Amino acid sequence: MAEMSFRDALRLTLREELLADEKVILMGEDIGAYGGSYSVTKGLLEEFGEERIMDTPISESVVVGCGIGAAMGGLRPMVELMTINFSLLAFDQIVNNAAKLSYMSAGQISVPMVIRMASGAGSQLSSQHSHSLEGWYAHIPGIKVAVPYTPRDARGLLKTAFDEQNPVIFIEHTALYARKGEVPDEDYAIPFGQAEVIREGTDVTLIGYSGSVYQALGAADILAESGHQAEVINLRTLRPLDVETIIASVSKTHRAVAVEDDWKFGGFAGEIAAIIMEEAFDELDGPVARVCGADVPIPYAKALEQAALPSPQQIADAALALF
Amino acid sequence: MAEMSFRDALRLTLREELLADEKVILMGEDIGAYGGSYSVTKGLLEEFGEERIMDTPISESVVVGCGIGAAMGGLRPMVELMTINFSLLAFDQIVNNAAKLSYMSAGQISVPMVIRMASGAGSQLSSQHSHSLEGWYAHIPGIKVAVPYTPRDARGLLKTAFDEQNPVIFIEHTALYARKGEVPDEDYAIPFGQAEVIREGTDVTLIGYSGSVYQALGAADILAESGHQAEVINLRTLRPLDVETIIASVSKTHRAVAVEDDWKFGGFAGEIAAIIMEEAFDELDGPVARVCGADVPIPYAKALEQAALPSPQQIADAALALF
Amino acid sequence: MTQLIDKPPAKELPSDQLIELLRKMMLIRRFETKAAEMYTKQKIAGFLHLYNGEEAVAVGAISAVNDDDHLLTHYRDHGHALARGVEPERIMAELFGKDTGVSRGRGGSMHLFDVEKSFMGGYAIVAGHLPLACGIALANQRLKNNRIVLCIFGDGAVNEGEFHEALNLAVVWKLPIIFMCENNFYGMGTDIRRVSAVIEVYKRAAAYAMPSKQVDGMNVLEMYDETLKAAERVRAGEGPSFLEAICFRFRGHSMSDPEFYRRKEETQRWRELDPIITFREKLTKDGIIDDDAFRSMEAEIEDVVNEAVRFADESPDPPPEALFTHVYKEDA
Amino acid sequence: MTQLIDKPPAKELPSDQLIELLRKMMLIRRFETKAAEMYTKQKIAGFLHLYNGEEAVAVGAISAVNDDDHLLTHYRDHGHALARGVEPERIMAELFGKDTGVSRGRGGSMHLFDVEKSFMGGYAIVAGHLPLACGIALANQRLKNNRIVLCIFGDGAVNEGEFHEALNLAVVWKLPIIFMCENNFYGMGTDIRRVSAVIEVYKRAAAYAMPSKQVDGMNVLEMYDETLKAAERVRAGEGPSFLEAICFRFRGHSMSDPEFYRRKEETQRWRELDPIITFREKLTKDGIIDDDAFRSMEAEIEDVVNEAVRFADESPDPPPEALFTHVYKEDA
Ligand SMILES: Cc1ncc(C[n+]2csc(CCOP(=O)(O)OP(=O)(O)O)c2C)c(N)n1
Ligand SMILES: Cc1ncc(C[n+]2csc(CCOP(=O)(O)OP(=O)(O)O)c2C)c(N)n1
Ligand SMILES: [Mg+2]
Ligand SMILES: [Mg+2]
Repeated sequence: MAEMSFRDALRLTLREELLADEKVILMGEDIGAYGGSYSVTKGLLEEFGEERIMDTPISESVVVGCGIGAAMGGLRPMVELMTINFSLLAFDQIVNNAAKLSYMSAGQISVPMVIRMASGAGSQLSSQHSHSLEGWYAHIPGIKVAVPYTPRDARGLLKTAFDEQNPVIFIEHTALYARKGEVPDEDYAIPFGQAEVIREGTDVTLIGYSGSVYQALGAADILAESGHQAEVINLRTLRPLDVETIIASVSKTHRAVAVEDDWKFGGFAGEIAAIIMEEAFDELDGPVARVCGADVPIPYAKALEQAALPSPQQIADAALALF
Repeated sequence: MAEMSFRDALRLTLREELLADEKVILMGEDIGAYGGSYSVTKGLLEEFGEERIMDTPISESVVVGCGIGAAMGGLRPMVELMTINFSLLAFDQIVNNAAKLSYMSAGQISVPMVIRMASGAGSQLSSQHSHSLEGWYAHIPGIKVAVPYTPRDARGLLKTAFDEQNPVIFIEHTALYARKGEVPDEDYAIPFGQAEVIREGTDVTLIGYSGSVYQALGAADILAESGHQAEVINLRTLRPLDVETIIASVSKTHRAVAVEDDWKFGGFAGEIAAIIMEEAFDELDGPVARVCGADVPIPYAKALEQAALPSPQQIADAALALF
Repeated sequence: MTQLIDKPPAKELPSDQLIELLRKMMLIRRFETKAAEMYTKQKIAGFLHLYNGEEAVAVGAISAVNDDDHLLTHYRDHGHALARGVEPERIMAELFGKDTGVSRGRGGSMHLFDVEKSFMGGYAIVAGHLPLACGIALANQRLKNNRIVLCIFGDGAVNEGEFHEALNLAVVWKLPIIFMCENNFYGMGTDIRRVSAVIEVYKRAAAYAMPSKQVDGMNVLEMYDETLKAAERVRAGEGPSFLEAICFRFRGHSMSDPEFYRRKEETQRWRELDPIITFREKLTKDGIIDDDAFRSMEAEIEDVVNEAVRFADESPDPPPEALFTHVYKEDA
Repeated sequence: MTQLIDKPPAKELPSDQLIELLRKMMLIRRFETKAAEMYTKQKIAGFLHLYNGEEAVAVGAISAVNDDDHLLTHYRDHGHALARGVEPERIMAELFGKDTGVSRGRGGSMHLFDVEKSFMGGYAIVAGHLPLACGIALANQRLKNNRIVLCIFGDGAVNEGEFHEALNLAVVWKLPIIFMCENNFYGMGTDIRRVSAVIEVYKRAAAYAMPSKQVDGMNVLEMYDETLKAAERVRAGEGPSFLEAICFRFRGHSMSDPEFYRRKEETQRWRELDPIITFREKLTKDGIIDDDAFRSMEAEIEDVVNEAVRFADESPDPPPEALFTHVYKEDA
């Protein structure tokens, strides 16, 4: 086991993929000369050259579309979209082409590509730069959505993403890049659709993904103080979703809180709540609670921004209300 | 009361708004010379001229952004986006500008505009032309989302949309345009956030919006045959959502089915289910059921397409499973 | 048309190849007239956009590139698919929504796909396929497979942001693509003069320093020749080229278009330039085809189209379980 | 600068107006140096993009239009706001995230708004404000209020689809807008030469038949003059104009940029063209300002900036309930 940052775990994996298969190319704004806006691709241009590490114009739609086409044409592209905020400009390409070409062509076409993007608020970037829209991607049949939390996840899920024959949206919370964790030395992959029980407990299930797992773990600490053992689930992928692990946990704890940074209304936490109700209604001692971002655009001022995001205390309070 | 089609109710209202306020302008692809791809704006160019009824290039992003700017500059624009499928190309403008300018400017700016778009599947237009993404719009704080079902709704909600000081996404299911219904003769408006109990019942609540209300009503007929009285709710707006009417009904019936054409996973029906659980957990005799579109891109072939969309029978079956 | 290895310019094309160009145009015309009939009979549903009048563009251009060059086009795609040699019966079956259709009934008229023939699809989001064309061209460039991309779209696509982004990227990366705009002067009911700052579409390529040219889209040989020249440049690694084919659709935008937005006289003037009639006249004058040969070709095409309808009609619907396959690759 | 009714060309500007141009550039420079310091002290967070080196563009251009002409710009917006006359203390308070900030702490550096001064905002989605500029211009056109729009963006914005869509629409509808590209040769770490098919940005306006010109963005008087000319055309109803201001940012893209992507010498060469130093030299040579006057102006600016920091520092945070206001208009 080596201890490394989330960012380094991603870079290590990208580098391995580049070495393993010369059809792998990386495209994106400022991934080359600048080293990536979150330094994930730093050094790769120097090692692999401009044919493999391609800086693009600021043209999100054609960059994603070009990635899809490159996949159709036999390459193995990874497109970095800098942040999820800018992915809105490429939404049509993702929804109407990446997700649908296999189906519409009855399997004649497949789109093996990875689209990476940073997500999340918390750095005072104000409303246009603070989205968490994972749930929107999860809604689309034809794509898969990975949302790593640990450096171990980052590496293991990215590996799987590159093995996929389908378009994968790979979302990285900016608060995670610098965080460190153990990463196995040997080659490994984490299959899609397998959530991790990151903390075991018996009294309430806290369900998070990406950055929000951190808040959920914080809430578990708070709950432990008042004698409640929370089980914390790190979903790892939203599509496919590991319903089994969720239901197994809730069947044990009989209480659940779904956590996410994104707006609650019409968000993915509602899906989690609805699925738990559908699959384990009789196991529930109370409604599945949701702790999500406030229903406002994210403001710049620190105190306001923090108040807009789910906190461990809010999660713990929501859990306690179930007892 | 006059009997008129959904389409005519919309046109009548647009015409009134154009007559009442010369700041009202209509913009969109083919709304003028062509008469609107669903004939909603037919005849308006002839009556109001090119300064008021503006045919645009096929440039969704600038058309929506131009509407936002026109609203900022003191006009009262209505933008027609032809269909919700093409609205993906204007998503950034809607999410990052229309929805956020009031907030980011601390109220210095407001964006009084209406964005109309046709939605839904059912006419064999295949995957890229058959979206129902109402739930995505409902997710965004800063905008409001109207989803009329009857001609009466169409007129009353559009009227309110034009009275709003905020951006309103106004979504029209293509299957509704030709349907007729009673529309009051007098001037009226339907406030946002007031659902309609379109059929009263005591045994189960069926919740739909836009085109799916039709399927829900069909299901109520089927259920009546087996002696179950279904109450059917026509939501009318998704944001704001009339939670009160939903909860009042479920508190009476103790059973609920949420219906929508859109994909179930991560969709708006999950929000309805989650809210009912949160607000009326103890009233529920069973889990809130969801009947939605199949988790696939919509195919062209008629039988396949029909199988992908929620049917009255499916809804009735889901309801019966709750007894 | 059996593929010629080094394609000659139009004036050196052997007679059988010239006749083949005529035959393809006639096949497209007849196929679509039949499709329109089938639409009226409700054998075909959804949108049906006819290529009627524009046949010379597809046939000229597509004959000038290699059979394994990638072809992408918009929703008005029957002509392109037929010109590429996709079987009429499999296209008709697709329009009928049958399991034997090229897209097995999932795509319909707007989404024909035949990847084996490098026909990479018809796309229904205006300009949405231009980015894909860039990507396929990038793959070709990297794989050094000598294949280029022919990407076809309408004048309406020219004002979409993706048009701009794609042209810029193609030049910056010197991608092997021919961008071909079918300028038929209308995007649905919108006259290009009312929505485009510069109506000579080929001039817009100047913003990307891309070689570009206007071509007579009613003349199959000119289409062939200019495409051939562009293809040579592109294949030689000189980067993308742009062609604007001036043409006209004789019928409405789709089957439901009453054409209020244009005068009958305008259409009539263009009908006089009908690419099939004029090319037949030329071949007759040049002694390459006579009336008998023409009539027997017509009859043969009639059979092909009738056979396509029969095939489509008798083919099975997709099985119910097809609804859930191919959403992902492993489902196949 | 009190507004002149009919603005004279640069060579006729009275001395006090010339000095005012210098003062504004100096204010921007000093304000931002202080902001950078405050960023290091963590009084300011988020992204902070300095305009250092580009002051002549904002000051020259914005002085040439009327105070009630609408101004929209990108996230690198301090210079534009100051040039428009937004109070330094309210901008600094915004950077500090305070309730007294121009956007009451919601926007931060990238989203300054002062609608009373027709400063319609800084926008953080590259090219996302160009469509808004079209809309405001459309409103001005319809309301016949004699106001035009000045829309400023970077060279990086030029390859976005919205750039293309906006320029086309503006020409088609003859909208009263000046599109002004600040070409500082880099979009973050990306050299324009690596991502743009045509690097003389003004040439791209040819695709829309829009009058366009390259201007020396290091020269405040040239910026003023060319903007003035463009504004006259635009105000006269001749439709949009395009200006490309050649300039350079002396510092990194944002505070966190280590500038690996360019050589120090390149920046050094541009620093020698510093618009403040060269303009001060010119004014000195022309006998319009002497060293004493300059130094007292410097001292006055120092006070203004220090006062802005004090004001910002002592201002209250937004109240917690501010989180939920102004999401919708009726919340106000
Ligand atoms: C992004 C998008 N916007 C709008 C439409 C609706 N639409 C379908 S075809 C069409 C006109 C396209 O015209 P053109 O590109 O000139 O092609 P033509 O139909 O003339 O062959 C429009 C507006 C669409 N399919 N996609
Ligand atoms: C749509 C979008 N894509 C990417 C970004 C990230 N980004 C912020 S600034 C920038 C560079 C813009 O460069 P330019 O327009 O030249 O302005 P400059 O910073 O040089 O003033 C990029 C890529 C963004 N904000 N918006
Ligand atoms: Mg056209
Ligand atoms: Mg720049």
